[in-house]
Amino acid sequence: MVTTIALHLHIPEPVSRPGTEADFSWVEVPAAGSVRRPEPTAADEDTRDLPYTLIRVLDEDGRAQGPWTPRLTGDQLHQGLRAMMLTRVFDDRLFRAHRQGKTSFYMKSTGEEAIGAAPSLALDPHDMCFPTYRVLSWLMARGYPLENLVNQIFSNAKDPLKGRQLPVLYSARDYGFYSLSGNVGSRFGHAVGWSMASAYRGDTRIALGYIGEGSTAEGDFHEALTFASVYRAPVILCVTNNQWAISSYAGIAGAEATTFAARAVAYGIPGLRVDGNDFLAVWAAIEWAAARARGNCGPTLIELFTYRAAGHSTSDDPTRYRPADEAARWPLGDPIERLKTHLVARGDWDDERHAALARTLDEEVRTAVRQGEAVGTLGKSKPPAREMFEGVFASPDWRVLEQLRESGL
Amino acid sequence: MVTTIALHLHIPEPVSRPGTEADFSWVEVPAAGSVRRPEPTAADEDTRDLPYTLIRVLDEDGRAQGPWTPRLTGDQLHQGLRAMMLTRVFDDRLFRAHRQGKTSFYMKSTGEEAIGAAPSLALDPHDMCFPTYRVLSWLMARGYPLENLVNQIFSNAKDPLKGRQLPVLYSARDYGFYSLSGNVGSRFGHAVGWSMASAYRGDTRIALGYIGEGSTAEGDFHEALTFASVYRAPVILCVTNNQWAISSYAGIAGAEATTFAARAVAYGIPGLRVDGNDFLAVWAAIEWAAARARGNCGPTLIELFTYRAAGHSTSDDPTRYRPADEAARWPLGDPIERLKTHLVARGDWDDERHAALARTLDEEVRTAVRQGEAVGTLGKSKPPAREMFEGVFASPDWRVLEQLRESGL
Amino acid sequence: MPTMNMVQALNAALDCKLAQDADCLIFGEDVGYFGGVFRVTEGLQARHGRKRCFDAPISEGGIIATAIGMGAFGLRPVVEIQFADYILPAFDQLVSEAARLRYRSNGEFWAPITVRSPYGGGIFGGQTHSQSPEAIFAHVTGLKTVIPSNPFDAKGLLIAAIEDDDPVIFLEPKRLYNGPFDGRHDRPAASWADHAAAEVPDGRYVVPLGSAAVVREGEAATVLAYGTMVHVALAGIADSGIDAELIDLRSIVPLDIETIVDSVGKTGRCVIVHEASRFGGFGGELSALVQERCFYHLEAPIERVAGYDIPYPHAFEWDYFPGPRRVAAALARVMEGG
Amino acid sequence: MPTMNMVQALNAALDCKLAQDADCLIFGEDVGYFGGVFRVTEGLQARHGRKRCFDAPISEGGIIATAIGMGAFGLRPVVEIQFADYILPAFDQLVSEAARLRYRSNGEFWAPITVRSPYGGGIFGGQTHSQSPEAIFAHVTGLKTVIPSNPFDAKGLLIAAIEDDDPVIFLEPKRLYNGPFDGRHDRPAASWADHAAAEVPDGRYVVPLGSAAVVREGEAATVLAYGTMVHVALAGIADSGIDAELIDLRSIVPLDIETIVDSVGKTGRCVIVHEASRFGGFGGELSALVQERCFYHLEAPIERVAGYDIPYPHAFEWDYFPGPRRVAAALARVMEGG
Ligand SMILES: Cc1ncc(C[n+]2csc(CCOP(=O)(O)OP(=O)(O)O)c2C)c(N)n1
Ligand SMILES: Cc1ncc(C[n+]2csc(CCOP(=O)(O)OP(=O)(O)O)c2C)c(N)n1
Ligand SMILES: [Mg+2]
Ligand SMILES: [Mg+2]
Repeated sequence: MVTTIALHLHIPEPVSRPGTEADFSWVEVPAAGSVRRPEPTAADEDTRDLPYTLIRVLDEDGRAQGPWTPRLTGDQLHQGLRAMMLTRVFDDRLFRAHRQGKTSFYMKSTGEEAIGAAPSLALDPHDMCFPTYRVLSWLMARGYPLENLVNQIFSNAKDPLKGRQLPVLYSARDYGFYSLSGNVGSRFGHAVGWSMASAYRGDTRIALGYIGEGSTAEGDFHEALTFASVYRAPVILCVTNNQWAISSYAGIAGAEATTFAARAVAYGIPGLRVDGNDFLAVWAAIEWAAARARGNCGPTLIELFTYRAAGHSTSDDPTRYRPADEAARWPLGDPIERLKTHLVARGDWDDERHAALARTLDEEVRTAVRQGEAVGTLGKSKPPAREMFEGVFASPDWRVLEQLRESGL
Repeated sequence: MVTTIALHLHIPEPVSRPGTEADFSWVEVPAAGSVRRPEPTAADEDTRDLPYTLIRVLDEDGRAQGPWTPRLTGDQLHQGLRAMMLTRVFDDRLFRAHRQGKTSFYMKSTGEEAIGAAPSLALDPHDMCFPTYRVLSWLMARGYPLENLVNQIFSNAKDPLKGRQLPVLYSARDYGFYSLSGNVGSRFGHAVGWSMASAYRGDTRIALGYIGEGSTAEGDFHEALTFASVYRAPVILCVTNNQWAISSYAGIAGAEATTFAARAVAYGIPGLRVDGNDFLAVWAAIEWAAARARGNCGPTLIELFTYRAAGHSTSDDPTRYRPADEAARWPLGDPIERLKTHLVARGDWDDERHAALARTLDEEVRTAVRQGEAVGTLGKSKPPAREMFEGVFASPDWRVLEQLRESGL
Repeated sequence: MPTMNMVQALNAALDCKLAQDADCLIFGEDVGYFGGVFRVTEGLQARHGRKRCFDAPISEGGIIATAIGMGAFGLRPVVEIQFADYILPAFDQLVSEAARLRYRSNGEFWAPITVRSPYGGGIFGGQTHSQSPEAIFAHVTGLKTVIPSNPFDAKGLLIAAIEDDDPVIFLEPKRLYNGPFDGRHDRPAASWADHAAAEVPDGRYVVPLGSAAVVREGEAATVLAYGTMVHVALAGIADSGIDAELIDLRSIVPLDIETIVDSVGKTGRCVIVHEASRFGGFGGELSALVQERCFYHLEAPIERVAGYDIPYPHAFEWDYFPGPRRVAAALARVMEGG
Repeated sequence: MPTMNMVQALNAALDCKLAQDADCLIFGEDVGYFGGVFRVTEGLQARHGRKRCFDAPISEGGIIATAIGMGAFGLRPVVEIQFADYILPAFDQLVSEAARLRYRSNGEFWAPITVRSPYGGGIFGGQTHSQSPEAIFAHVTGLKTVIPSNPFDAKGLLIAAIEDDDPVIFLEPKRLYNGPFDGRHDRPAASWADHAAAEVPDGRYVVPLGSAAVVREGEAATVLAYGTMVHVALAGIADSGIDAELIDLRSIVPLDIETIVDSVGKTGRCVIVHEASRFGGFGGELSALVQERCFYHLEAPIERVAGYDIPYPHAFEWDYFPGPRRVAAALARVMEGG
């Protein structure tokens, strides 16, 4: 039975590279509404098919289909649309600001606006999100002041984090948005701990953690899921599978072998695989997982299947490693367009109102940017340098006091 | 839909504790031979039921049953029996040596002898095993000199690792046994890397990694499985689920929620759950996974379901945290007894030969211990102290040379 | 006042905080029902309930990450890492997260966690149950590192650490758990019962972080030590017959620089003692600081007595372990200088 | 001889080893098809094939663990960690496994791996793209740590590191990739093209590990530096007008103690410069060593110029980064002493 053929090292490689046409024929897209919806209290055994399909609500005509359709008011949908459009406008504008030397760095979430906006609106104000750098739409949906964003991005005197952190690595406690850091994955377990603390206190707040599909390879991912599963933590853990991790396609993180939602099976918890460009599907999945968490039924893992339409960051040029037409050929469309079509189909929206909203948002962003420019852009304005010596500890020790003196600042 | 009941923190707790009766009614034991055996080339999808059952070959009468029955010669079975019995005798004797102050530390693998012995014999001499501290039977099955073991355990002048390492943390390259260390889990990924190197070279050798069920919670576990899955490494990854991790029962590592074999599903690789006290079942599972690996079909995760019948180590007293009768009530029996019964049932063994073998092995161990005692026990004999300065690097730098001088050794 | 060994004193500190502060909780490998492999959490689960003191998966990174999240919520978790050698899998969580959370979020979030861990040698634990990793923590901006040397300090420092709003690494010299070991391994083991610092008050008290203790006053030279080495140094001083001042640092971050500088300013000679391997160890920092601040008072080169630059070698425990002999020899050398 | 920047020189070293040694292979995040975020592996996959240079999952621990296993098999893996700040998740693998494998197995197994990683500041990378973690590696028995400061050394040292049979941490000062940055951030960026050390021979050559370079001879004081700080120190010396000797350590483990001691023995004054935060940094070890070995030659306290003891603060790059001004000031202070 034992064959003695030579072994061979398999290195995953995406279907297409620059110079060839993008090919998404491997993406299976079930019809909207075709996936069953168990009760949120379902046992893990009764959910083991869900990681291998794709929960979708919006059909090609923008109609909501099937059991996952969330019951949303027009207001909620408009808020979601607004948050996503605002994110898009803001991203485009601040990305350009980098070219103009106004900031050191920027990252866009183009094409992924639904995955932050829907959970932000679906969850309670006192729940806490443990974000990645690509869920700005969470903040947009909660009305975080644009000036704060711009001031941090410009690292100017009004930077709410006092110049200590990179642009886009926000922290906004009052908006349920936990402190970001450059390390990927290392806050995933904080979401679990935070939610366990809530359970320890007999509170009702739950947590939501995001991680990129590339970053699921970190040990932190497994440790977070292990703790969540063992202590039945009231947490929703989301993998944003946007197909790319800088230049590495999802196969380098394991997508050749199975789905990221299937990681849930390892821990005996439900794993939902969701069309991440479908605002309603994302909302529904989060609502389902939240009900589970709030009912002491434990954690849920959600794979948000989407596509990173822009480059990784201002330091990146994606045409070096993927076909130029990939974004255009992505089979799940654009989350903003799709929600717009849905609203129009509901009779609750039209092109004019859409264009008007776009203009308003554009003006809002312009105003915020102008305000930030008035304070100053990178290098032209910054918080007082002596502030860099503050906040290392709750109260400073002699080292920073001496060094502050020594620095002459 | 969102309920607002108070959250509650769940802390897993074993069914029984000291003072109560052991209760293994939760262990489901399918009949020997009842589990199907897909071809080793099966796709992962066709193996997704296997993590939730228990592969067993030996029935209550010691007869081999069903499709997993390995084709073994009497010789192979006798070798296995011998290795397991030798391990048991050696463990008992060296454990007692600790009480007598002859060694600083000892760990037994009582009840788990099949999980090292069967793979050791089933795999090729040039394959490499990345052990835990509880697979001494691997070495026993390959005829590693008992004197070497004793000399290391006594940390005497003939210690093959020159006094640098704890007792039981062996290294035996020529016997396919990778260097152990005190850290749990941190060599699991080395098994993957080693097997990838073999594939890189176009070689035929494969690797086998062991990890304890408690240690699967480490990030290393996930990282190893991720790399194994992504690069389809020719490796067999085994979780020894012996129900305990020092005083923590398997539920603290996630066993309440699902099986450890189910971890495989996360990575799109097969996960076999095997009766670890059934020498034939372990052999069969390893053979299946080895065929897969050698056929470039990639890794397999195997949960070896067994029971740690002894304390964790010489530092441990298990009656402090589990019922005294737990070992006796373990529903899967004793691996040595079960293989003996099988050999007897085959007409290939009897009580007299068994007793004679026991006497021989006892004498072998006594001889080895006497030899070790002649060289010296802990503190009575050790390698020249100056040797502690050697081997930090391939060639020493000035620091150790100076310090050696300074030490006066 | 009850006499306690160090295990009991640490247990008393934890018991006190669990009783006083509903937001304080304990978790770690084997700390729950069993009470910890060194028994420091014995009885706490029975006394305070399962959710106040419970077992954790074998995942040091997961333990610290979970604690940080709890801390950010508003709890005050105390976690045990079974051996300091096993903190390393959690190193990124400590450095990139716990230590930086307050600074990077401009005070919106912080991690008031205490990480207890037995450390150091002298128990024939071999490579991975004997190491002294304090230097790598001391270098991390945003972490505090505390190391008691006796039962009284252990309780008071641990309570201070738990009440501190910053992440604290609390290293327990495991060789001192049961007695004030002075490195004379060939003599009968001493017991805490006869030691003044074993008188441990009931209830809450703190030994503030950042204040060293002058264990022995002296005029001829200054010895800086912490943990087990305090007792070894005392023995070495006795053997040397030199009237050395011995300072127990008690916490290395924050460091009580004043007490150090005052002493070396007076004596003009300095010996630094630690168990960790020498190169890049915390002794380098201490030596540099003393040299920078007391240069014109120094009569002789500052000496370092430390572990050799090799992994901790099991069979050679007593060849490797810096004992009184090496301290006395260093003292003799610093007295020659000048 | 071709003129290369540091990225090209490193690429040439890798290309050379891939061509010469079939057991040498490269993997890491984004190093394959794309060629690495700093372009160091550009073209290597195309030239040598996919299995010689490929992408790895985002799992630094997994990358190092895999490399160790490959090393134990007999390969010679070179891995890239995208930023040195991200080595920390792999710290346990480096310390408990790579560094200890040879010793604990009595030479049965070893890990001939090279871990390349861009490190240091000056690129507005903020907290987690700017750190200098060399001190925590230097303290680990069994690890070597190498830090080039120019293209010629970069190629020769990287080849030496790859050929070395022990684990080597190879830290690349990312601010030097494109030019010899001297800390004068307000002046136009210099290019390697005009620099003598940018002449990089074709083919294989080595700069041995453990040999420092005297970059500038001088009589008045000794400056010890490595990485970017070599160029900053040179500028600082120029600004100060003091005839200082500048030593580029090139590797901190093994350390070329002879060259250091000879120089300070001659000058009697010493300034140590590094980017990493000061407390517990490698400067402490250097200061202690110099003090121990040159005490009676020292005319003034040894000075350390280093990062402040705070996390690397994004907007304050140039307030934080130790520049020529601080080096010159320290030099002035050491000249005053005595
Ligand atoms: C611990 C760590 N390793 C590596 C990096 C470098 N890095 C930054 S983003 C990134 C890719 C992350 O990909 P993914 O998780 O898929 O998130 P996405 O960018 O697609 O949103 C990498 C490798 C990092 N920031 N942190
Ligand atoms: C990284 C690390 N953390 C903690 C420990 C302490 N420790 C030693 S053995 C053990 C239990 C391991 O249990 P398991 O993996 O189930 O293996 P078993 O002892 O049952 O064979 C623990 C926690 C360690 N050795 N290494
Ligand atoms: Mg991604
Ligand atoms: Mg176990």
